[in-house]
Amino acid sequence: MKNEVILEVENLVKHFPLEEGIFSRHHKKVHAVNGISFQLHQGETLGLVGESGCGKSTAGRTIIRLYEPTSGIVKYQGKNILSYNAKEMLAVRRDIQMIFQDPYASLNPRMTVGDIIGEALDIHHLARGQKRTDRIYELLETVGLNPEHANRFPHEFSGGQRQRIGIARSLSVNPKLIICDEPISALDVSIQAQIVNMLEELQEKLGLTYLFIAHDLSMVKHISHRIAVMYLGRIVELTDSFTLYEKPLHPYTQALLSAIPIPDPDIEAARQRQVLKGNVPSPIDPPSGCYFRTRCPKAQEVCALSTPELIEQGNNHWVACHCI
Amino acid sequence: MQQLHHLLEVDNLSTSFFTYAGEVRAVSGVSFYIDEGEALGIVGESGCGKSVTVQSVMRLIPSPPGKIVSGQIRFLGQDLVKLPEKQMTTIRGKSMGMIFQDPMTSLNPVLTIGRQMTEVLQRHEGLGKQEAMDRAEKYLEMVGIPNCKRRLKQYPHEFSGGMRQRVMIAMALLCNPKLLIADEPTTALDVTIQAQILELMKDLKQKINTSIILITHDLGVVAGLCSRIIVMYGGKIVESGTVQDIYKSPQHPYTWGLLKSVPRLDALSRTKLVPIHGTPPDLLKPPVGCGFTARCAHAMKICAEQPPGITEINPGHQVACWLLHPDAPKSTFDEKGRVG
Amino acid sequence: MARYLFGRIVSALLVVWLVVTLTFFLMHAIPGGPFSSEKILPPAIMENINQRYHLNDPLANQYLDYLKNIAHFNFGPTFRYEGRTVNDLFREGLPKTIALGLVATVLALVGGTMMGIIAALKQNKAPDYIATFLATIGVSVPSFVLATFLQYFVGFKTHWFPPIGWGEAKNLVLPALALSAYPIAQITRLTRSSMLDVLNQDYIRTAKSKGLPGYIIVLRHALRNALIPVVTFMGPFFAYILTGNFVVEYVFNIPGIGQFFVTSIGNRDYPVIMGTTILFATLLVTFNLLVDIAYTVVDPRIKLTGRKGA
Amino acid sequence: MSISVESFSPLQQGLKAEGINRPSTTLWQDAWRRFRKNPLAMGGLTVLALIILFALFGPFFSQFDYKTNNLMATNQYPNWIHPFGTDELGRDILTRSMFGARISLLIGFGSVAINLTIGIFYGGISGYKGSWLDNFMQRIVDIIFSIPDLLYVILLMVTFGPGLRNIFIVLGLVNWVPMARIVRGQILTLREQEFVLAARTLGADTKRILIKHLLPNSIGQIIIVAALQIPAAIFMEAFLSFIGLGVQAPMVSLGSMASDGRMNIPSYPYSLIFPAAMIALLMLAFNFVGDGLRDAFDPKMRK
Repeated sequence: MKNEVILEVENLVKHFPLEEGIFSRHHKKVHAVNGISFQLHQGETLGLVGESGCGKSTAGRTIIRLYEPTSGIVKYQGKNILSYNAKEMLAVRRDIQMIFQDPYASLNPRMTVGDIIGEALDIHHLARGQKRTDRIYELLETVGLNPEHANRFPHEFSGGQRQRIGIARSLSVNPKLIICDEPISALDVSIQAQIVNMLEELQEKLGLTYLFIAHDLSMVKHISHRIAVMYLGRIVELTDSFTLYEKPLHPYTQALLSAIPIPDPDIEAARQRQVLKGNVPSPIDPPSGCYFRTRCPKAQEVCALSTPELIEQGNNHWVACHCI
Repeated sequence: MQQLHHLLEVDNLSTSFFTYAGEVRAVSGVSFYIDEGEALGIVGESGCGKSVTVQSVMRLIPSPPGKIVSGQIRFLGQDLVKLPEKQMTTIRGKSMGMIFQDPMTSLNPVLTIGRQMTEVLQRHEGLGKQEAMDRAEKYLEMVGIPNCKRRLKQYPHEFSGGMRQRVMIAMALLCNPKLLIADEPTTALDVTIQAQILELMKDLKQKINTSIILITHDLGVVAGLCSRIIVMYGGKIVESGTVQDIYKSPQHPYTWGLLKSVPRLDALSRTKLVPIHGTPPDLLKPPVGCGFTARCAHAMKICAEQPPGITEINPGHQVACWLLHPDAPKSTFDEKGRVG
Repeated sequence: MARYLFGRIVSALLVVWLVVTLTFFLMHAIPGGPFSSEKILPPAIMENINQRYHLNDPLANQYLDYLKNIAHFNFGPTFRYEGRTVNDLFREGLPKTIALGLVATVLALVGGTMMGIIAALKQNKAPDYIATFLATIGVSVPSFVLATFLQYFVGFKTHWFPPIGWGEAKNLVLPALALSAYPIAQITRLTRSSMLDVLNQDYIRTAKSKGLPGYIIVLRHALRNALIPVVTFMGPFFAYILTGNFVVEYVFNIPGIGQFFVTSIGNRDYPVIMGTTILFATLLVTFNLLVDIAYTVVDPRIKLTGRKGA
Repeated sequence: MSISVESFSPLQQGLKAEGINRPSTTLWQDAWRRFRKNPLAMGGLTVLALIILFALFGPFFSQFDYKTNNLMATNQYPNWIHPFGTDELGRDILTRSMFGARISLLIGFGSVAINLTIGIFYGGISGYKGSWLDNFMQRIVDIIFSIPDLLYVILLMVTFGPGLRNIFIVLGLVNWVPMARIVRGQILTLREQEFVLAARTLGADTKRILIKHLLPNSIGQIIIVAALQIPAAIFMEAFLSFIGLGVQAPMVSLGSMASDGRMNIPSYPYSLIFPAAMIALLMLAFNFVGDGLRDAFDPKMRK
């Protein structure tokens, strides 16, 4: 498990300015990602989990430079890719790929499946003519689709099939790291397992590293080796997935775990649920100090005064909380 | 076990949508009941007919293109299928309340919360404006909304998703209905907010004697709240029984699939999920036999030829599957593969 | 709110200023000047005219003078209406134009929304087909053709209403019909599709699930939401009523601003053309501002920040 | 009903649930299929095709021309030689309608071709580049948009003078604004779509994203707007003819015919009725086709 570090994120910040009229002076901004740091090891799956609006998708998109970060460093294989120009970035894009959430929006409806998968082959001049066709067929087979369907259009496929086309597209450049941005949350329960199993098999076969972004903690726990829990743009707890379930330290993690229903009537009947009050504060005006303090059952005075750092509490268990 | 008079009894209900492509048999031959004070869960994937079933009960099927083709819906001694629309309006909102999936779009954006709540009371109980406001305030307080007096004057966009769903619940309960139907009430919400709403519903179930039908795709959501579960697939009921029946000794391969394809938070080791292959059937051309045949790992020849009859395993536990035929090979739910 | 209003007023003034500038320079870019289309005048007279209308001053001076005058609502003398200023024409024509416009507005708003609502509620039934048919005719016939037909077939042939002139209430009937036909058609189409859209919304289903009778659902829950897009259409609608006046007043010989304008185009009476353009642009910009404010009344989600609420 | 034991043997099934049984269709074919099912739209298309044929080839079959006066045969009612009758100068109204339709259609298609070019360019840059440039470009569009186009058209026509060429230029100069708005709106929504993000993560450059992803997906909307702008341009020309700023005699458009015929109506209504009917028919046809296209391309209809 202690493989080399493939990706290192240091203090990544992404704020979006709010569009304002020409006559207003003060510029508000959405604090989407507020200084997150983590490392990703070769061959592992790191789960990035949190509720909607916690900045997990923004984090993923900023890492791959779909958004330009406000500040911070993203080191891929030891080099800061945020300082790369377009040409240098092009090379990185062959190593880092992404799978998207919405199987309906993530495929260009005007392109055939073959062209969608083959687009990267054209961009990076990887294959032409017959070799290109062969490669597309091979990729389609890899994700369990019939190569005969290469000439069809995305709208002819079901949600799960489209998601597999998206996976084939990301595999076309032989990436080392794939950022999975909620790849299963738009799918029906019975289809989710198909995709998750496929991702697991591909990881084994191709030695892929995943950054797995999702809101469904039980699925994240299933697929990830380590999990980072995000709240309002910050990582509040980061540890391996079993420790996270067995010994959660941050009050938010505890509440999140307790909120997830378990399909077993006996367990559900016996459970004492810890229900959080209220809602996530607006990322436009986040509270001072610890962002979670407005809903935290253990909040103290200090929580409003200073922001807790992510500190290691023994054996790779990192927590950002004043109350530990 | 069966009382003579259930609160609601649905008998052989079929609802279809007549589109330009043909008849979509969204629900075909569904029968179930719910007793007073009981909570019933209906579980299934999108397109399985669970929402259409309860919308048929409320007679809210958009028509055209939808139509209740056959069956009976007996509620408080009346067959709702035959009831004229005018009489139906005296039942909706008074004896039956409903909450919907998306709290963001289910409230009228241009009317205040107070207005939307009081109109129910003015309509069904003939209350005056002030009385109605007082009652609305009481119910908002009951569902855990602070500052109710001020909140009544606000518009839906001033509420968060969770708060709107609470408003919907309060609104559905205003006239103390006999039956509350909740159609995926937590699907659009975050987990921590989902927990708030589920706790609220549990709490309300104990406080008031309303029967609840809870519809969801998540077997976890119904486990803690409902006493009986119905599993639907392809417009039909494939299995029904008590929570113990469904979770501890499920009999239908689809129920097995639902339980095994979802990882459990309390799983101790990383085990492979067992996916259900393929996709749900096209209800425009429903399969001749069992709708699950094409995706079933245990499918037999007969499954593709004839629809299975209903087998009652023990009182109340009913399954529609050929595997329970005496001549069929024995297959059972493998508990080991799931929880290590 | 105050800041938003201030911003809107500033940008409205900016638009008016731009229209004034554009109008001025376009009119002065015409080769040969305002009197060129006429028969050649003796140079002395030409000079006299130029002197009188300050056409010999440097362009910049003329522009500044014009701006100054506009700021004082002084649109200058006319070329072809002997001894009358543009202001005189406005004073005479504006009341008639406004009266006709108001009647047409009421007709279009009431008629259009009613027809739209009925068509939506009776979708794919006879009333829907009739309303849709009328609406389609309304957008297919040029207004001057429609006005002429009304004038000839209804006015001259049946004598139900006077085909020409101004003065009595019944003089208004045919012009108002001709003027409102197109907006009625547009509003009918808009209301119909918006109403159909609203009737499919989740909150209408909620209202049904509360056991409300059909008419309350339509009147209280659907109507207000359905009219929001109609309010958005008010800007183009008002623009149409203003410019539609050109045709209708001319055909029915109503001495309103529209008729003066069309006549002036034929006569190349530039001060009238410029003045009318500026007047109409100003009216329109003001009206659009009012519509934006009215919007907040209809839709509580919009708090005049220019953005929709979350 | 007896069931044999044989029936309970396992069913041999491959992964046939993964198959697609429907024939392959592109989105264009899909849209065309929907369009074809719409009787009004197909009717409109047929009428449109007939009018275009009528305008293009009709004059070859006519023994009259559109500008030669024949004072021996003025104001004739429709008859075998002159099916639409003749006007006050004895010119055959049918032949004049053919030429008029030619010019009207030319104005419709020509001015839309101009504003399409400007609109796509302007809207595309504004939408894709974003930030301050977009802000600036949108201000300009907003200002132009806040004043009715008719006023601009009149002002510009007064400045440039009447005539076919100027009508082209002026309509093109004014009508690109709505087109630019539509294109920009499309680009803005599409730019954030996941398939564009995916292309960017694959390393696609701006040119590729615009040509392969953004424009092909906006083309439906662009066609719809264009289909509705053509009749608007024809309408506008008719109005210009009415106020004396349209095409100049002896050239003839449907609008100028109607406008001339208007003067004549008490004595001889046919010189108005026929060109007016032609305009109305064109409008109806274009509007039905436009509405049909909207329904055919509307993503909401697609399941």
